[in-house]
Amino acid sequence: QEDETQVIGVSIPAATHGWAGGMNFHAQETIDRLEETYPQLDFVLATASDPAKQVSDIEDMVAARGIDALVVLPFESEPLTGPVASIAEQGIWITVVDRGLSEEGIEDLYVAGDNPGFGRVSGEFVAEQLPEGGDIVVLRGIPTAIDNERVEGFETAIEGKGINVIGMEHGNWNRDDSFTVMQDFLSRHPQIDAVWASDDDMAVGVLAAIEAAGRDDVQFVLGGAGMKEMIDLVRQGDEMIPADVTYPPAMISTAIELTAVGLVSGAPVSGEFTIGSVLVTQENADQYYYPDSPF
Amino acid sequence: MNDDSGQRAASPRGGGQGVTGRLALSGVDRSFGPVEVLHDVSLVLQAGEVHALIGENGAGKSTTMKILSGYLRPSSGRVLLEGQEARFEGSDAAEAQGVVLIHQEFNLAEDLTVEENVFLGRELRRGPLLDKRAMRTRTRALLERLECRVDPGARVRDLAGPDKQMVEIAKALGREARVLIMDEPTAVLTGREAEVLFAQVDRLRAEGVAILFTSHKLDEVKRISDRVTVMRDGRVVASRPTEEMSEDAMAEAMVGRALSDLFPARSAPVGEGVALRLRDLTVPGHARGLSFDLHEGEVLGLAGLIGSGRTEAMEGLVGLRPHEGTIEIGGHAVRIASPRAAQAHGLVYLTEDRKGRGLVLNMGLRENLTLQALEDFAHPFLDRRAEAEALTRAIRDFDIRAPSRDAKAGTLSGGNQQKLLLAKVLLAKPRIVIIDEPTRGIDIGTKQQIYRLIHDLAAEGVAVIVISSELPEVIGLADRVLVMRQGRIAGEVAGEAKTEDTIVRLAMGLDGKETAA
Amino acid sequence: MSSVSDTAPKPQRRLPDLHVLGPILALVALIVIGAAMNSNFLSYANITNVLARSAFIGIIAVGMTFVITAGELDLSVGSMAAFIAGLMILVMNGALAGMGAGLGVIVLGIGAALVAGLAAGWINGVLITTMRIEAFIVTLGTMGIYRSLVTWLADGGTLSLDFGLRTAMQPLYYGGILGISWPIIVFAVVALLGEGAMRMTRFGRYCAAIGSNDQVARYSSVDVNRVRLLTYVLLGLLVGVATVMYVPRLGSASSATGVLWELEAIAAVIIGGTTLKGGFGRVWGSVVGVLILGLIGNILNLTDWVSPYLNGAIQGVIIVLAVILQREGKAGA
Amino acid sequence: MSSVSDTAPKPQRRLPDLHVLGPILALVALIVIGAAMNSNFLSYANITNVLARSAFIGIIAVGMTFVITAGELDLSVGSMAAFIAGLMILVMNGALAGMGAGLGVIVLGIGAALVAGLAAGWINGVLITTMRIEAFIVTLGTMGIYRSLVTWLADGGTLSLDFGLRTAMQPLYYGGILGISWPIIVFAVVALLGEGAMRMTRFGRYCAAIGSNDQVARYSSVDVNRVRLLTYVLLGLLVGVATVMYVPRLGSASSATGVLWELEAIAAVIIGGTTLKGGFGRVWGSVVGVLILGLIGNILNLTDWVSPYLNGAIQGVIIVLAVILQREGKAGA
Ligand SMILES: Nc1ncnc2c1ncn2[C@@H]1O[C@H](COP(=O)(O)OP(=O)(O)OP(=O)(O)O)[C@@H](O)[C@H]1O
Ligand SMILES: Nc1ncnc2c1ncn2[C@@H]1O[C@H](COP(=O)(O)OP(=O)(O)OP(=O)(O)O)[C@@H](O)[C@H]1O
Ligand SMILES: [Mg+2]
Ligand SMILES: [Mg+2]
Repeated sequence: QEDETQVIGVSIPAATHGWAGGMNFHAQETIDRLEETYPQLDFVLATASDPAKQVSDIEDMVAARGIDALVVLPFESEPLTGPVASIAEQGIWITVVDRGLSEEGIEDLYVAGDNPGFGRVSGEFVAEQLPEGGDIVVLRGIPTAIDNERVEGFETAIEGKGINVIGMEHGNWNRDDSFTVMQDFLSRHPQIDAVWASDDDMAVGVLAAIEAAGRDDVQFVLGGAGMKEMIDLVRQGDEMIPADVTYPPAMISTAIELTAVGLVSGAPVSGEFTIGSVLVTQENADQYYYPDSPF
Repeated sequence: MNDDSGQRAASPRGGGQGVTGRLALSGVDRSFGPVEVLHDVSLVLQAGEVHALIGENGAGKSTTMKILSGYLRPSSGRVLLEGQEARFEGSDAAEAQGVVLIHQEFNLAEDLTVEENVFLGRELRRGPLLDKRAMRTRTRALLERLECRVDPGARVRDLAGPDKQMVEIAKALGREARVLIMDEPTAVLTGREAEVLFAQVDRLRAEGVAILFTSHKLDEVKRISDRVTVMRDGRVVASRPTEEMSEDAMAEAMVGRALSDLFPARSAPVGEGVALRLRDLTVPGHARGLSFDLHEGEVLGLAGLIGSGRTEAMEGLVGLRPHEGTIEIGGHAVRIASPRAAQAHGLVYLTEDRKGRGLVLNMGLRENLTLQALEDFAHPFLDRRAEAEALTRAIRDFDIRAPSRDAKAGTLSGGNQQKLLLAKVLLAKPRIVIIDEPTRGIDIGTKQQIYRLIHDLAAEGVAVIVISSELPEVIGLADRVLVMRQGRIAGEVAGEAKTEDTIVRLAMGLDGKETAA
Repeated sequence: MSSVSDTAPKPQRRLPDLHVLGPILALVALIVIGAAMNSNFLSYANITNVLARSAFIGIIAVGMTFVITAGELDLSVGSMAAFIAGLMILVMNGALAGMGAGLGVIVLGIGAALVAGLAAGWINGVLITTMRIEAFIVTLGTMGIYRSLVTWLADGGTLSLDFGLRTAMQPLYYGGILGISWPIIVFAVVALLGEGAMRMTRFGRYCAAIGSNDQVARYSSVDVNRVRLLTYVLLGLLVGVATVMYVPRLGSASSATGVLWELEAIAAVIIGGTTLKGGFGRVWGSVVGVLILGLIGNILNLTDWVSPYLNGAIQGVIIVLAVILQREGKAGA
Repeated sequence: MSSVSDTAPKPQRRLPDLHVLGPILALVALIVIGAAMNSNFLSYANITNVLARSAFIGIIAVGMTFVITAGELDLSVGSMAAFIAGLMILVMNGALAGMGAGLGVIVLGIGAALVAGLAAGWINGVLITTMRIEAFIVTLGTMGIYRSLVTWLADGGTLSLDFGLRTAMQPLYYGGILGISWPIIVFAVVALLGEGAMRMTRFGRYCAAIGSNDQVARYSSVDVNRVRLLTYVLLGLLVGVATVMYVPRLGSASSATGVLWELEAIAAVIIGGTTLKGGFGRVWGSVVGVLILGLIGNILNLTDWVSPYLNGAIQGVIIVLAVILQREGKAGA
């Protein structure tokens, strides 16, 4: 309300799986840092466990905290489109992160992750590693649009390359669930050439299951998202983890920072920043290794 | 419609086997699983007649009544309503035909109010909404008829046993019965309340209602009924006009043998040592300033009107309720904060509410029997053989008649449940035992057995407190009687002074204020 | 006195007051705290937001009150809401081509939601009453089933209402009369009717009787199974009503819709003073319970003094405190 | 009332057999189906996998059986497990510097987990018994609290056991004797002890008595509050034991750990034939219930005949069917 203090609302999904946890961490850390740098800025951080809660959080930010800008990583695109659009109409700056709203032109700034790209890069790598083709199993995340986009990207990339997906189940981006699913895949299929775990948390579970079963038919496991332990394995040239595909949770930091700088400087940055998914291999792993990050 | 306008003298009318009457059973058998509990029972209830059904515990009285009122169906045989075969789908169907049963055990929804219970299932309405005012007025009127002063808005959970019984009766009266069946309605009532009930029974008889009731108080049976049917082991063994049967004859027909003196003579003198000394025991809200000494081997009676606080005082004493004052056991001051602590000092209490607080109805006989003294059977694993032996002994000593040894406590007849409860409490081998209404619902033959048992306990040096609403029982059993009134001890009587008259006068405070009956 | 019960010495020391006042006190305390923390807390916009968004759980909690009062339980309401929302969206999108984005489609959608709610409640009820399966198991089962079905209908993603339809339907959540939005009005009406039904109709009384002692109810000519079934059907219908308010708000349904609503609704009912074991229920209490839960979330959003990670902990503590406040007044063991 | 339970003339067709056999039949049916669908189903590796991973819920379900038998409930076990796992990892990582990755640290970690479990159970129990707050509310509250705490401890992310420690600890999950892995052994021992305690000790008898009618228990000199408290403490301890098996498996804990374990454990207990309202419980039944739940998931993973989106639905249907099978044998209304 006061002229000098400006409030930025940050609304993100709660830390229900590893990647989201990393994203939560980066959001919190960036806010702490920026609050120190810019005393004239005030931040409101809310984490939501479902889309309806996220809409409520945003309503509260507008009604009671009088935010001037909103940084939102939508839990799901569809349900947030309407509410965010109505806030945008009130003249509040909108930064959308990762998942685009289902209607164009609402946001002022879009820091986007590339989910189909994530799937595509993963698929291409798998195809490349198995030039003769082969049988693979896929672990999927929590059933969501994001997961669908990734899997579609992956399937497109491996089309016609002789790669059979002999099993696909939801591991829910969860280590325990993926451990269970992988154990059962191993019981069911005597020969598995590779695993696309599609997420580093799930890769952890998958690796543990393979190790426990003592199976040596699995040539490699491809996770994703750039968890530091996995990047480290890639760096060291681990045979089971030859590569990783990034989907940096730190994109929230970029978004918050750009928004804050924009507000403070009076020359806001708008537009779209796509943070592409990059294949991390032993050659370039050092670039993506952040030992101090929690994720 | 009827000629004998409310006289309690027996009416010679009706009753032949060939007459159909208002409601009748004809050749009814009933089994529970492999156990057949009724054999070829036939019974006729006449309009304007009060019919008493008597018999030992487990003879099948409650079962018979449940069949008459649609709660159970006969395995074979017929129920006849006005001479027509009636196939009641359930108790509601029977009730729709004007046949109403008051259960032996309370059958009220404890969370609901008195008024809600009285009108449950046939609420008065105005349009779609309940007519609460009308129901409240009608409930109050019904309770007034019974001279019961409970508030129609009170929750049943908060009522004392006798009041609950009155609510049950009010509920039945409110259903405008043509046949009213009452299973031991007076078991929880004192003589005075029973009188009020009998006045209503007279009125209903005069209105032509057919009434069937059971009671183990044979004097009541003699006074109020027109016809007596005696059951033994599931069979009708006699059915005669009441005037043709003396109380002794009834007892003999029930038990199958002649009964000698109900109260045995004391065999051992009261001991010297003080087992329990109370000074100023106060149970807030219920009893104040109780002081007395109880000697080893003594049987102390505790008399008083319903609600005089006897139960609460004793519940306070054993730590079931918060209390103040000093308690000495065997000469040492003790603190009793829970029944467990009391039992550790050899003091146990037997509740008057066997269904709600006495027995776990859905557990077996064995589990119930040993619940209170389970330590004795655990070393550290439960010794099932010892438990089974204890059950065998209890069944013998207390004459418990159960469908089988594996039966659930809830399937026992009311009186047999009471015997099981007694056995359970005494298994804890108390040095001081408080027995609240020891013979509620127990048949006359077994009563004698229980009295003898109490005397045997006393002879072993156990100190016994007996709370009873049956004055002959306190007088016959106790060496000394304390009378409570409004939470205080109003007086003590012993020896020659132990008469019903003195006790009643003390209990009602008749020395001071005048009380209209 | 004529009667033999001289109840004189105990002056009925029951204090129903605190038992009754408990939830209200907790609510007032929360309002005071909220107002002290943020000046906008009592603003019209904030109050309206909280009330409107509490309406979903609130409407469901009213139905849940009857179910719990009758000694039953329903864990499936959250999933059921998600499923009904998905179905409603599919029906409306499907009818759009033929009917155009008009009132017709909206009425059709509302009808579909209510019918689906009725049917879902009826299925729960039948399994529980006629098949005599533990309510916990049946509704845990249907909880899984509805959640799966909505995921399957949405193909793992999100079902979205056609954009035009969404605009046409939005007034159902955001519009209203006299400045009071529809969800608040509907919630209030449902609560009032529910309170009336609980206190002034046979149905409410039978629920309490059955929850207290179903044998007694049966012997008193109450059709126990029918009343139980009715409580589930009513709850299903109210889930349908809640969904009708929910769909215009977010315009979508997915497997994340309505997650944990069942726990929130049950918690609200119990915070409000209804007994989990049945036999006693009060609808107004559940309404207060829902508002308490809604306000806790709101207040946590209004202030910064805890890490958002700890929101759940604060919520937990306050729920327990609210109930302690209420229990304080209860008599002895 | 003594005998008013059956209104029908059917001569007491009580078949306790089916009531007892129900869960076992369901289990056998599942095994047959599994074997028919996939030849690897009965392989040693698969059976071992299912048993070992069922051990967590299984150990918890044994404790839950006592809680439910005593007429209580605990919704907090899943969050509690996550919190204890987090704590255990922190303690072990912390002690690593001083003690080195040896047996000492492992013993310390195990000790910490068991103590934390005891303490957490004790807190639930005290709030419920001495403060007399509804168990549902208390444990819903602590469920939120523990879940929040672990999120906070992990800073929103995942707490990971030091890699060296993890290697040292892994045998606790993957190792064993005579080809039987530790979780299976511990599960079996806990189940046997639990079954013994339920049937052959005072504690078990008291739980059933309290769950049936706590007034009767109180009047029979049973220290009702103490026994109730003990059930919670026992459950907490067993959650600690389950966590000790859990941590070595993946060496990590996060806010996603143990989600919905409470519902699974309660479902297993009820599928096994224990009455939710209390008064009757059987530990072996809960074990069978856990195995049924574990096998459903396993079979769904081993076969392809449904969309994975529908797994939850299949699970729901089978749970309900398993209980129907069991209830079939029960007599009239
Ligand atoms: N549900 C039941 N299952 C098995 N046996 C039962 C059941 N109900 C009653 N019985 C048995 O039937 C017999 C008759 O019981 P009933 O209750 O009719 O006796 P009663 O004459 O009323 O005795 P009391 O004077 O003790 O009340 C008893 O042996 C009792 O154990
Ligand atoms: N569970 C209970 N909760 C609340 N009040 C109770 C409870 N049990 C009994 N009371 C109260 O105790 C009062 C007296 O009980 P009761 O009639 O048993 O007293 P008493 O003097 O022992 O008489 P009697 O032994 O002849 O029944 C009742 O009026 C009732 O209000
Ligand atoms: Mg009887
Ligand atoms: Mg008494």
